[in-house]
Amino acid sequence: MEHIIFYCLAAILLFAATMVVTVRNPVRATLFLILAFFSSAGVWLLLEAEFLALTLVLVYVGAVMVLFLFVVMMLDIDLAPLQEGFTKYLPLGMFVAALITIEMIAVLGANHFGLDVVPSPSPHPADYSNTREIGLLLYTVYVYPFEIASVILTVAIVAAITLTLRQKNSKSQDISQQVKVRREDRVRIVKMQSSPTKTKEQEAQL
Amino acid sequence: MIALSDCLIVGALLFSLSVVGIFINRKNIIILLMCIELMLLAVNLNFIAFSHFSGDIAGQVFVFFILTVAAAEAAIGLAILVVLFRNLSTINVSELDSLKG
Amino acid sequence: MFSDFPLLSLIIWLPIFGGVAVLINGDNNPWARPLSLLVSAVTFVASLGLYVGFDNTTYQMQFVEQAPWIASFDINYFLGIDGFSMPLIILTSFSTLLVVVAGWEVIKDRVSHYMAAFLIMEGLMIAVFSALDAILFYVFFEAMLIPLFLVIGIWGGPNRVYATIKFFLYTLFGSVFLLLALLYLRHVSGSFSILAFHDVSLSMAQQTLLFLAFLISFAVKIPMWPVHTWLPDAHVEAPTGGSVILAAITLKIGGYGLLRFALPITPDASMALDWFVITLSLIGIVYIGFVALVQSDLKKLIAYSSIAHMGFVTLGLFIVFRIFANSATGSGAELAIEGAMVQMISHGFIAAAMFLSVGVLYDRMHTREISAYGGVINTMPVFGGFAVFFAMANAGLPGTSGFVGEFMVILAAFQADFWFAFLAATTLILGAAYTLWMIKRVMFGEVANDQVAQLTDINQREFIILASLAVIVLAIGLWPAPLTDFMHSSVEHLLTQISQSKL
Amino acid sequence: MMFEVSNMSFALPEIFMLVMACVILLVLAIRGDKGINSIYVLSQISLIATALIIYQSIGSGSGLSFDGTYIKDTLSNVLKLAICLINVFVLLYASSYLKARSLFKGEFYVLALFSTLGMMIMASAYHFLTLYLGLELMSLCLYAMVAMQRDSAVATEAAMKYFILGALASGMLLYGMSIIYGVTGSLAIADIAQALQTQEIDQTVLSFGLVFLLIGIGFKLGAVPFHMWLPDVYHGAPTAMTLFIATAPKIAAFAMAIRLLVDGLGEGQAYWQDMAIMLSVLSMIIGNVVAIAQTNLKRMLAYSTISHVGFILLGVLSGTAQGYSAAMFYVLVYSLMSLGGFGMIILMSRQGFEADNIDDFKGLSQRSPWFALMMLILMFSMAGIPPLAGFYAKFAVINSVVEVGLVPIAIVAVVMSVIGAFYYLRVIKVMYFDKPSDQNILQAPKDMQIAISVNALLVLALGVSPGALMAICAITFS
Amino acid sequence: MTQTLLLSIVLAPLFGSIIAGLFGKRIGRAWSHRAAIAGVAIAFALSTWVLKLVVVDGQSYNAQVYQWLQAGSLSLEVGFLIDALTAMMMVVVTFVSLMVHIYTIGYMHDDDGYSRFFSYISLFTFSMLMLVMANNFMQLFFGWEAVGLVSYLLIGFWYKKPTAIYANLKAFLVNRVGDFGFILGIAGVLMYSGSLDYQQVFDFAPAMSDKTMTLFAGHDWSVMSVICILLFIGAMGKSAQVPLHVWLPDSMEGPTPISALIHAATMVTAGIFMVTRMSPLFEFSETALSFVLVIGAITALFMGFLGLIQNDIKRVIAYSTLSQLGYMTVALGVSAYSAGVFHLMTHAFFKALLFLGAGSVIIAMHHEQDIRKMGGLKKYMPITYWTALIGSLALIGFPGLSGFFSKDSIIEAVHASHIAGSGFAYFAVVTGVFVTALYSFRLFFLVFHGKERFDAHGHPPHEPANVVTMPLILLAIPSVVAGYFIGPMVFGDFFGNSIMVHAEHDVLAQHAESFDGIFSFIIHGMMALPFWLAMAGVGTAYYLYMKRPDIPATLQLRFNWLYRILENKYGFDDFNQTVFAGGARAVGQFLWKVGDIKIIDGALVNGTAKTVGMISSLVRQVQSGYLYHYAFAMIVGLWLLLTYFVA
Repeated sequence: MEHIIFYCLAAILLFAATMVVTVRNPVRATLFLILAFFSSAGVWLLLEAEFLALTLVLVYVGAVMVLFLFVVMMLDIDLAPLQEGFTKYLPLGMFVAALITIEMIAVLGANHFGLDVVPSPSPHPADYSNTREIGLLLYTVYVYPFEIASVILTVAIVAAITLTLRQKNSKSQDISQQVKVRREDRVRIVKMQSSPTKTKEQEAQL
Repeated sequence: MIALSDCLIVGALLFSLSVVGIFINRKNIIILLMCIELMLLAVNLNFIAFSHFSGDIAGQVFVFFILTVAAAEAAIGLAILVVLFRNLSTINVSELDSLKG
Repeated sequence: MFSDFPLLSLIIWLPIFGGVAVLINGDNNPWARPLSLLVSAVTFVASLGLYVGFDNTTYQMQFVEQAPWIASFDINYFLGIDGFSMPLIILTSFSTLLVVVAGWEVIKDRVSHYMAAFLIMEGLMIAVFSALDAILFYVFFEAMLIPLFLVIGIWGGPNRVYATIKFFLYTLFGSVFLLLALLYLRHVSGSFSILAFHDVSLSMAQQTLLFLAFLISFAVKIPMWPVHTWLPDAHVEAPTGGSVILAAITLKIGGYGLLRFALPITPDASMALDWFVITLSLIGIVYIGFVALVQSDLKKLIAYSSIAHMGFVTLGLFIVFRIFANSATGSGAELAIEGAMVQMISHGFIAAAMFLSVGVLYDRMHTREISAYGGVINTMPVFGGFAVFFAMANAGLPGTSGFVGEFMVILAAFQADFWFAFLAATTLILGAAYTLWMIKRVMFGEVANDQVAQLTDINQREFIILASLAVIVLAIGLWPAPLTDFMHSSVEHLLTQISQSKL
Repeated sequence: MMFEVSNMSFALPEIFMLVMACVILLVLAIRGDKGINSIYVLSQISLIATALIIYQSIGSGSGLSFDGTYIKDTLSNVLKLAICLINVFVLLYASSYLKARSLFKGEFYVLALFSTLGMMIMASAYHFLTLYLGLELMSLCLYAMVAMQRDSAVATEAAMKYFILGALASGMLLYGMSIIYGVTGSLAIADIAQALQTQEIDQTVLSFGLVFLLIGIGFKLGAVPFHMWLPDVYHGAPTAMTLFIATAPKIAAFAMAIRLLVDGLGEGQAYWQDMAIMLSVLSMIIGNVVAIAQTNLKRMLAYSTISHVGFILLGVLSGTAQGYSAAMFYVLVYSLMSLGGFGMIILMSRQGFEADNIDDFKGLSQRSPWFALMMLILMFSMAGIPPLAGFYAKFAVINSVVEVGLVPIAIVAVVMSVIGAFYYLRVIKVMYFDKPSDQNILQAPKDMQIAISVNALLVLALGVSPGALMAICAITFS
Repeated sequence: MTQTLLLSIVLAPLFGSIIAGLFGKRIGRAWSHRAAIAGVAIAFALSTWVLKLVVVDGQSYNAQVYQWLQAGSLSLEVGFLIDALTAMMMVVVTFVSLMVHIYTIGYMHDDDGYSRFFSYISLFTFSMLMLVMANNFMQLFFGWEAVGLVSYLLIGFWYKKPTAIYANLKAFLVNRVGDFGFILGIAGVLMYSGSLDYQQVFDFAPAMSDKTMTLFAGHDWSVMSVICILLFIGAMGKSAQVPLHVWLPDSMEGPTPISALIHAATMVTAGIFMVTRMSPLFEFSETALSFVLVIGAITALFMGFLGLIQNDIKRVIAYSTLSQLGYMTVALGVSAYSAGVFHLMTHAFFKALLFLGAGSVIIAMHHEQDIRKMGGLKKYMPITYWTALIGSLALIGFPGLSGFFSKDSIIEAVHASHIAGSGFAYFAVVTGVFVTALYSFRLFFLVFHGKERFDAHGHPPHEPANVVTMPLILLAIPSVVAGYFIGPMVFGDFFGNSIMVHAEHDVLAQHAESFDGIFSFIIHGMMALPFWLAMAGVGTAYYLYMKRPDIPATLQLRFNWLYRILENKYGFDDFNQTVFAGGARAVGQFLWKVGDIKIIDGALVNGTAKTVGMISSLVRQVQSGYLYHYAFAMIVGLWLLLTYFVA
């Protein structure tokens, strides 16, 4: 039973991932990515990583993916057809990728990590709390990394602001400026001849 | 029962897919960012699988941090993307070739 | 008398710091020239102390100084000289003195840099000859390239960039293999002391590879055919001083390296591959002789003649094995090694003199094309006398130092194989042909053109330079014994080393 | 699993740096660009103070802390000290460049300090997690710094490439970590080392994991074929940022290599040695060969960096204490030379003029003989000509491979160093043998001029007397 | 005999040379020649004293002056070996030199290079003395080359003349070809005897005689033959034997005094001297002796022919010198060393005389050297005329004059010899007598008799100054009387130990038995074929050039091909010019342009650089700028690592 669910979820996960990679529309790609996250959250649940599964959904799907969508929407990108380069290099690329995959599977397959090599762990007792265990570790052994992680987040904020914040182009109104405006700033009176004579250049342009 | 190898193979496939995604995509940098997310997902899957089968919670803690970092990374990546778009008015990977040789 | 005084360090560091002082003083300082002269003169005089205090009854290193330098690699500041290095050191200090004097009026652009480069180079070269630590040797060996590179590149002729880069890369290419060999030897012997290298026992395969490494690096420096093509270019483009140092000293480092490294460290490989070196040397002597014949550029001609002359050095060093095989009792081996040494020293003086002579002409006419000259002796009789004399020395006339080395090597070569001597002796004809033909075209005949007609004879400064060289060339030619007496113990020792198999 | 306060003092430098970075961030938030000068001064003070803290803590014990996630040993001390000191110079050089390009902003210093913090964390990391986090902290700052010149298309392009490839590489690194975690069941480097010694480890899987780890390391160092980002980023980034990327992060990457490969997987040396040989040889070849064709000095130095990385790897792959110390010496010397090299570009450039083409150095010896001499020292040092520091670096690493019998590799190395000498010579040629094409005098401020002179003379001094630094490197791995 | 005495002999001319050369400008002409002449005069006087010590008192000397060099057990020294041979040579050299010095005062009177010239000839005297007094091969070689150097300097004395500087280069190079063999011979001597000291080598010679060496695989050569032939090649260069004779006629470009001194009397005979000195070696190799004999015979005959058609007064004498050197060489070849040396001595006197006489004529003719533009000078220049007659008669071997004795003894020795080639040699030397007489008196008649064909330049030619004529007279005396020493020198044991002849080669011994006094020798000579041939030659010359001058012209037309061969000197010069000079330049060009520039520099050095550059710009393309290529590179790297190290 368990592994049927696993296979299903894995299949969805891989399908979603394939779609992310191949679809042209970034919005759809994002949506497939979300699907991938969801299905892998499921897998994680099967592997008794409940806290992380939830975090994944909450943090990723809830925040990061939204950010992605936001950017995708914000950047006005034309959906031009795939370029010829795609198909030209695809066979070679796929070939190499396939080789790598085969090698990875060969190493990670049942020979080394099958059930007979790595037996399934005994199920946890009922009062086992995944969250508690993580928490215990997080604030004792991993307090140092935890602090670093916080610094990283700070940096991310600083960096993102540094890169994207454009004070000069802000479109907010400045009332005092508006009030101080004078006629010369807005209107310019241009004297023109009543019967315009065209210069040669102008004729040429015409 | 789910075997460790099953999880790892799924992880490997996911990893390969994300890798493939990075180099077959010539169109949209955002997809590249997504591929990276996928790659991290594969890594996370590995960690969780190992953690599960060895009964060691440390792997899960690692995943927790990876998620954190990935979020920060995504933020910076998207920020760079925005800046890039402002400069080039495109996020086409194929047009990112003024530096070469 | 000098046993405790660090004389070697003095003559190494005095010119280096002197050079730095000149450099810092700058171009606008009128003291650049006198200061350089002072430094080089003091160094020369100090280097004579080596001669005075030298004990020629022992092959042991003398004037030894030792201090730790890079402790973690057991690299030491380890200096000392024997009969091979002592004359070369004095040659170096003397040549530098000449170069400083020779550049006195000629160099107008960036004088302090010029002088400093030569002074620093002097220190480095003396250090090369006195280093007994392999890495110390290598450091100075390579460091020397920098000033020479700049000298050719800055004060050189129109094609100087090509020449100097070629020179640098060529020699660097050679020397990196030396570094590998030294590292490997340290791996085997556990020390960087050259003396320890001499005692380490090596298999044939090891020796062969080491020998090839030594050969590549020193063959480029010497230079041997076919890795010689940097030399004509470098010489042609170099300013006179650069040519002098290049010919007089740096080429010698190659020969010295073979003596100090290849022969004693890898005697069996040297023996097994002696045919190779001998072949190259003989090709060098004959082939280069022909090439020199057709040169139309004075400096190129002399450069090629240098290569041919250095062929005698390598020939002399490597025929000893055949001599051992042919005549167990004779003194041919000593003759060969000492001949090679004498040839190096003599070539140092003669080539310096030849290049200085060309410099004298170049300073006046600003061309090195033989065809631009003719009948120079009409307007420069004193100079013409010197030129003919040095040409004769270059052609190996007995009574000049040029004869001694060639004579010794040919005599020894006969004991190795008749045909070695036969081919080597062709230099009698070829050497005379290219040198005297050049003299004929440049010096003799009617005054060729107006420029030649307006030449003025050498001034006092030039006279002193050429005369001092002439005296030395003549002195060595008439009585080489004082020179070779210093080598006997070292030569004997070297021969014992190379006659003992390391296998 | 108790929180141990006792040896938190080990992490004092990091803590201090973090505090200072936050203070500066606050100054920035409060005073904005008006406080830029004080931010600059504060940054320098914090770097120097951190260096002092590290220096005075050298004697006071060493060992693990934070439950084995942090280590204080000679390696970490020396590397952190070097990182801080080098960054002092980097910030000094950078400031004049930034001022001339309206990039002289507080964010740069905040990011620089955070990045420095990341490097220090890496140097002290003794756990996959800290290592990873330190790496990311450093890298994220670097990505952002490259993109900081927001109106520059090339800079942002460089940043984007750097980011994507960097993320790809850290993904691979993580994948490798996960595999190692899988086979050893541990994330702490000490435990992994122990596991490798005591447990039966599946060798195939171990080397499988190693491949991925090595890619991560190779990427950060810039080893071929994971080097492709390096020329583009060095070239595209504003020179001040290039300067920053090209110096201290290499030390941190070296620390990462040592922690992972030596401290953690030293038992698997037989496996990673061959891989490292491949990377090293390729790096030396590609780096040196491609550098020849470059006309842009930054790009040339980038390729030269790649070749230097090949040499650094030589020391690492030899797998002996001597090799590690040689690599360490090399990386320190490299940073110093690279600092000087990019520093010279900054020195030469001025408002509206990037002196990043080799031809911009034409006739420098006539315009400014002193700095031409300094550049000459740097170039010859990079080319590995004695008596300059670069020679001993090459000497030491080649010695270490010869000692373990890898003579063919050594031959490749020396041949490549000859090829490499060519393009360094070209710079010298341009400076000394060509006529100057513009007569502008240097506009760089005095402090920068002095600093760069000190920088180059240090390279010379290390060449004349490399013993002390070599001894330190030797002690580190004894 | 003391070292001081011998050193004084050697160094006196050297000092003279140094004073005249280095300080000539400062001390003036007169003091220059005084210094030089004083040096040579001292040397002559002391040489005579030495000769007396050797001959009368029976002393000899062999000791080192200083050690030149030591290498291992080998010690090379500078020292003197004085025996009869040496002493005789010293006297001849210093005497002729002294004469030439004196003569030069007049001959070079108007030349700018006056003191330089004195310096050179004094230096030559020094070098020649070093050569003959050497007691070892090294010093011999030193003197050998030093005389070559001075010869070079003197041939090119008028360095503005293109022909002169061509000739001196040629002379030096051709001599170098000889030296090439010589030095190899010396090296061979050292290898097989372990020494370069004459005495030690000669003592060792018997032990060397049966050794063989392999020059070409599978073919053993007698060491002695190889060494002797090599040494003789040196002699061929210096003594101008075919085919290394080509330099000598050209050397006439030098001032006449040196033609007399160097290129007739002394230097060119150094080869003869050397072979004689080496007789203990040559005696062990019949092969070498045959070689010497044949070369000498060819030279004697064929160079004589060339004298027939020359019109330059000095060149005629030069070819005669070549021919006479051939005679001497022939003597050596048949082991008649003493006869060879005896001829060397007599030849030195009469040939110097002839040259100086020619110089006298040249002065009178205002440096016109073409004998067709002379004639009838007898009445204007009586002293020159008579001395020249003496010289010519001595040269053709007129009985009673010195040349007669020496030449006749050579011819007789060849006749008696049985070594290979002696038949041909006999034919050559006998025919040569006729030829010698023919060209000598052709010259003589054309210059001194017949119509006056010269351009008198407004005043009739006259006898030059005393300094010119006095040497002529002084040289005429030994030209006449030197022959009377034939008894002790050729047939007696004047030379004692200095010449060694193996009994089976000792052709002179047979003569010595039949020799009973000078006059019977003269009588005997007048009966023999050579005398009549010589007379026939004189008669022919008189008939052809005095009576019927049209015949030579007709003959020239009729036998134009032969004339051309002779005019082209058998094509040696052209051959050398094309094959050796041209060939060497062609080879040089080829090696330089193709070997150095194209292959080594072009293909290897710059080719490598270019290849690297090309690879560089190719590999550079990989850095395409595209992210996906970069990523792909990483993937390929991953794949490589995985495949290689995992799978």
